[in-house]
Amino acid sequence: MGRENKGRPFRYKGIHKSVRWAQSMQRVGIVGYNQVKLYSDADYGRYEMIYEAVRSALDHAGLKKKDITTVISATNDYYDGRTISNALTVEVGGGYLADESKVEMDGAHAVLYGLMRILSGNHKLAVVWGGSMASCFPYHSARLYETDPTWERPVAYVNDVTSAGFQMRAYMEKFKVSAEDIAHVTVKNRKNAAKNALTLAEAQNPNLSVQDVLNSEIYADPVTELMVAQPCDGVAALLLAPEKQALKITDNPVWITGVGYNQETYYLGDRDLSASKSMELAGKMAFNAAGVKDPKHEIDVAEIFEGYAHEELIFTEALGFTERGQGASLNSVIDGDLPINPSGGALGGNPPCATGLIRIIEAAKQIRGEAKGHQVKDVKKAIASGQIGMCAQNNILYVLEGGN
Amino acid sequence: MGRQVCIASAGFSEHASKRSDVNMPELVSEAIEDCLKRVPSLEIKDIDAFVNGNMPAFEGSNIPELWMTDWMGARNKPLMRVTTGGTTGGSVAISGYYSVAAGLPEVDTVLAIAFEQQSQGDTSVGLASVAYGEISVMNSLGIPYDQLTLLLSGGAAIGIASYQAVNYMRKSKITEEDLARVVVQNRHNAAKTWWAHLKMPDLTIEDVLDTPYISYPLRYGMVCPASDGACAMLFTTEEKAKDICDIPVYVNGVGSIANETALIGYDGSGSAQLDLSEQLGAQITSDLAFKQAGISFPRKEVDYAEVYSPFPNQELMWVEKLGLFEENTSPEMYKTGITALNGELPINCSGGVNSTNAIGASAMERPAVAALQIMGKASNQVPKTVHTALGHGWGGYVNLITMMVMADEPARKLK
Amino acid sequence: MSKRTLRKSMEYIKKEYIRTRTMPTNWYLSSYKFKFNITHMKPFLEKLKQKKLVGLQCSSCNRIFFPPRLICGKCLVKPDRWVDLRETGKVVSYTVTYLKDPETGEVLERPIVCVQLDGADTSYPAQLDPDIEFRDTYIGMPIKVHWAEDVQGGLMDLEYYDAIEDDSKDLELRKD
Amino acid sequence: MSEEKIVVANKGLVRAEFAFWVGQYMNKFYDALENKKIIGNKCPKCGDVFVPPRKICGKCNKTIHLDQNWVDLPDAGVLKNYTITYYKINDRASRKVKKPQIIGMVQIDGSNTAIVYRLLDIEPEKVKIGMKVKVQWEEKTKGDPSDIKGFIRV
Repeated sequence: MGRENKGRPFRYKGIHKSVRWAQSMQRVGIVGYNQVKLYSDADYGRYEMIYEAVRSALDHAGLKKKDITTVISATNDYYDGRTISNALTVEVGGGYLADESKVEMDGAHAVLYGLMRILSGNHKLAVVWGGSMASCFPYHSARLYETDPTWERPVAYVNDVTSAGFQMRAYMEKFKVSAEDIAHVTVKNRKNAAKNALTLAEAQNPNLSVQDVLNSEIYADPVTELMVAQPCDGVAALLLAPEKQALKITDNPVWITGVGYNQETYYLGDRDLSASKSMELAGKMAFNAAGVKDPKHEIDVAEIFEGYAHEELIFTEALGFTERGQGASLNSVIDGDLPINPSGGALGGNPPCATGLIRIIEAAKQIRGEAKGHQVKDVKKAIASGQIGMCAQNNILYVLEGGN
Repeated sequence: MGRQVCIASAGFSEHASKRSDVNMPELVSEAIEDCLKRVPSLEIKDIDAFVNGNMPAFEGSNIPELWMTDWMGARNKPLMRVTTGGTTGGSVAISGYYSVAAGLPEVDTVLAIAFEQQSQGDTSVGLASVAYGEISVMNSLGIPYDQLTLLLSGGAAIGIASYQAVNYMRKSKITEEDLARVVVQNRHNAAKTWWAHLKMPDLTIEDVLDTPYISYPLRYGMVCPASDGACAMLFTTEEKAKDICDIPVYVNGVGSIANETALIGYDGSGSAQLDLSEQLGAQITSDLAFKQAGISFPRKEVDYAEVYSPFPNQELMWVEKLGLFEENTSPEMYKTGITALNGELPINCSGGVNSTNAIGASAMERPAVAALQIMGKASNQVPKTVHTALGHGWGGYVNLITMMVMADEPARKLK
Repeated sequence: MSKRTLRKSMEYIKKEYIRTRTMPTNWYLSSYKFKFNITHMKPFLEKLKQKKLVGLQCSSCNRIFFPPRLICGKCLVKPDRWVDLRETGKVVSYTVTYLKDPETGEVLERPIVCVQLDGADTSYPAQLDPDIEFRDTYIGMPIKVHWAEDVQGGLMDLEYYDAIEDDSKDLELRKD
Repeated sequence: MSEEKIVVANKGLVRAEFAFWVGQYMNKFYDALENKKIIGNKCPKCGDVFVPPRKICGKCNKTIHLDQNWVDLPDAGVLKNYTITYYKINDRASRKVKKPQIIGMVQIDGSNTAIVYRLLDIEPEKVKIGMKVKVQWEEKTKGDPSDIKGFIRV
């Protein structure tokens, strides 16, 4: 054997205790973004929609195709009905002769990979795009493919609908939260959505009442139709650049200063559904990276991917904004103590694979003051989250900051 | 910016056409076990983050990582999923590299896992659905479905390979015997690799040429099998790698340049890749990766190569396109035997994709084997000392490439 | 594949694994839709009705796409200039399909070619004259459009491609 | 190009079939189900009992060997959580149903996890978290998850 000839002694020492984890991360700039307006059945081709998102993001930053060094997409084979869903989007997504890859999770996870590529120093401009067309696939059936095929899938009792029902009931039972409290989240988010032109028209409703929400069709008791983020068509794109380049490209960059991501266990029976362990750990990681010591006072706005109304409360608690079970007591309207989802959140339209990315874009808009109708005053630090899995099994959280 | 990344270990599960004794998570746990066996001081709880990938549509499970969490030891750990079709394994390995290189707080040791249990799925429908949308739009533009199936019988991977073979044969004037020679070398190597699938120690060139055509000029005996298997790689920082393993393998260059789609192209709009054996994407990728690794003469400096070649013509083509041989000389090189186990530049000593193809895992097995060859721990270890090696993958619609260049020392800076 | 594939010489060292139960699942692509914007194809299809060929040119990189495409990946812009193309072209690549004749059961070897029209920068898969044997197909083979008898403004109007006389040097290559 | 936009939406035609190997742990479990018995396995470190059995305990990252630590369990348990759904979701598509199903998460006595099944023969108003339930077996068992028809109140 070649190696033994070299006569190096074989030794094991154990983990080097002196080498600690890096304590903070370098900041990465968001230099441009674009989101296509959400439609429940868009009059768009898939390629056309992707092109529009990426092209407009480049235009937004004033850049050209040749500036792109890497492209990360977020699509899903089961959402697109295609094997290798990124193979044929190379041209339209700006990936021609660029370093291309795909993250098959939420768009927010794709931003993570783009961020890693920028932080590694190998790349100067990363395009991250994600999205799908929910009008083209059976959303709930496609979600069913996430379940354990050797045990749960043949009988299909565990699916995205029932698991949401379990999650909401577990939360309500544990903390004696009423359905009205949860319906309030829907009312707030759909009212916010009405101020944001890019959200789904069906989701916008400035006159919604709590009773309307509770009286809407039962989905999986206690979850009703209006508490569900409706899957729709949409693509979003985001441009990332290292600090030095970002300052050259724009006078007004938004910095990603922290990121945390985490996955909890799969089986619903193993989990405490009334809380989100993965969001809690992701939050710790992100706040630690960004040096946020007191999220309650430091964060000015939160854009949270809530697949269902109750998830917003669970996440708010997991991130330490309120005590466990007290999520509903937080004043989270646009001019409240901590505005959550001023853009309308996922309840304002949930294009699978783009929703988390749109949360980041909306948070960046708030910091840049480009949010128009739903602008929150004086935003310096914002958070944005993304999720995948049954009952948000995997969560990712970003801390965004403004200023040069 | 960026940190030096090292590979501390790699591991495999046994590969076979039907791993009917395990389910997907159990298959993956076998590879993880084998990977961690080589780094006894590290336990699964010391892993900071995970990167995963497979080819979901071949297997009928969407984001199977969710389900597999506990089997991988990923409970309450960061996890990211990367898939890019045939290059999935390579993309996962590259994202393992980036996860460490980025220097994110709390992420130092990353386990990258790629897997496939193809016997569960429907590979033919899986392949057809790569361009299924395109087929349907061409139908709306006036081509009946029966005509389309005829036209696009070249839509599956084998068809693409035969287009490539035809183009390559014309340029380099190779014969079918040259193709068979590559196959024989691979299958003999596979026989000495414990985890390989098609172990054929006694295969001869005549045997291969005696099998019927699948698609001209490729014969049944020349093409890859469909396997079940998993592969895991451990990426970590230089400091930690020095602690936990004997010979850390430095990842010095990575690349995955995408080219335009081939053949029918997106929207059925054809392709600007006129010569499928030209592979501009691969050429740029290898230029970039070698430059990053401080290698200016790959022909001389690379000691070992693992290329992704389900079909023998591709192996001949890739070694040229990646800069290991002069254009159109590789058939001659294979004849002289320098690519054999004890040759000057051994290629695919694991038997390559030609002998073992668990699609999602295949492109990761290439850098994994290359890293183990540098460490001196590979199953079919080359007798000479390997200092620099490369692992390569291709996939998508003949347009995605991954490549990883590694060595036993950090990269030199090129002027 | 053929029955000959079960030859002894292609056997390999096999390990038997315990067979466990299987749980079935189906993936119904019939419940999926695929949306495409084909607005850019309309002028092209209209011209086909007049037995005329046009390609779409990217005004940024000047590449001509035949068939027309939505976006030029190189420049990330929509190509917007129409150019006339001739009916002649060449084979840039080919493969052979093996189809069973449904009546006789005989295996037919049919060449499928990638065609690049003269003047265009892209190729697309098409069929040759059914009388041409796959052994007579080669890269660089000059060809000409064979129009369908009644043109309807669909891609099938370009029924197949006829071989035309080859006066290029490629003829020499064909011999070896 | 200012003319009207033409967008086509084509349906897919094919169907892919998958058959998942259940592995030896689950195979043993399904053998038991076929005999109308429920078994689990136990983590040698933390002592948690899993139904269905698993190779690895996610909490301790400990491998549970195939030939050890099997536990026979009763076919009764406690209702931990439930939902009432008007959706029927299967592989083909999701559709709304008139008669709702009550889906419950049941912790089998002696186990540390829960399994998800239908609750049978009970009015939605009478379902209480914490109530005792027991398995209603399918008359003809096949050795797959559908052998458990559902749970009924004791």
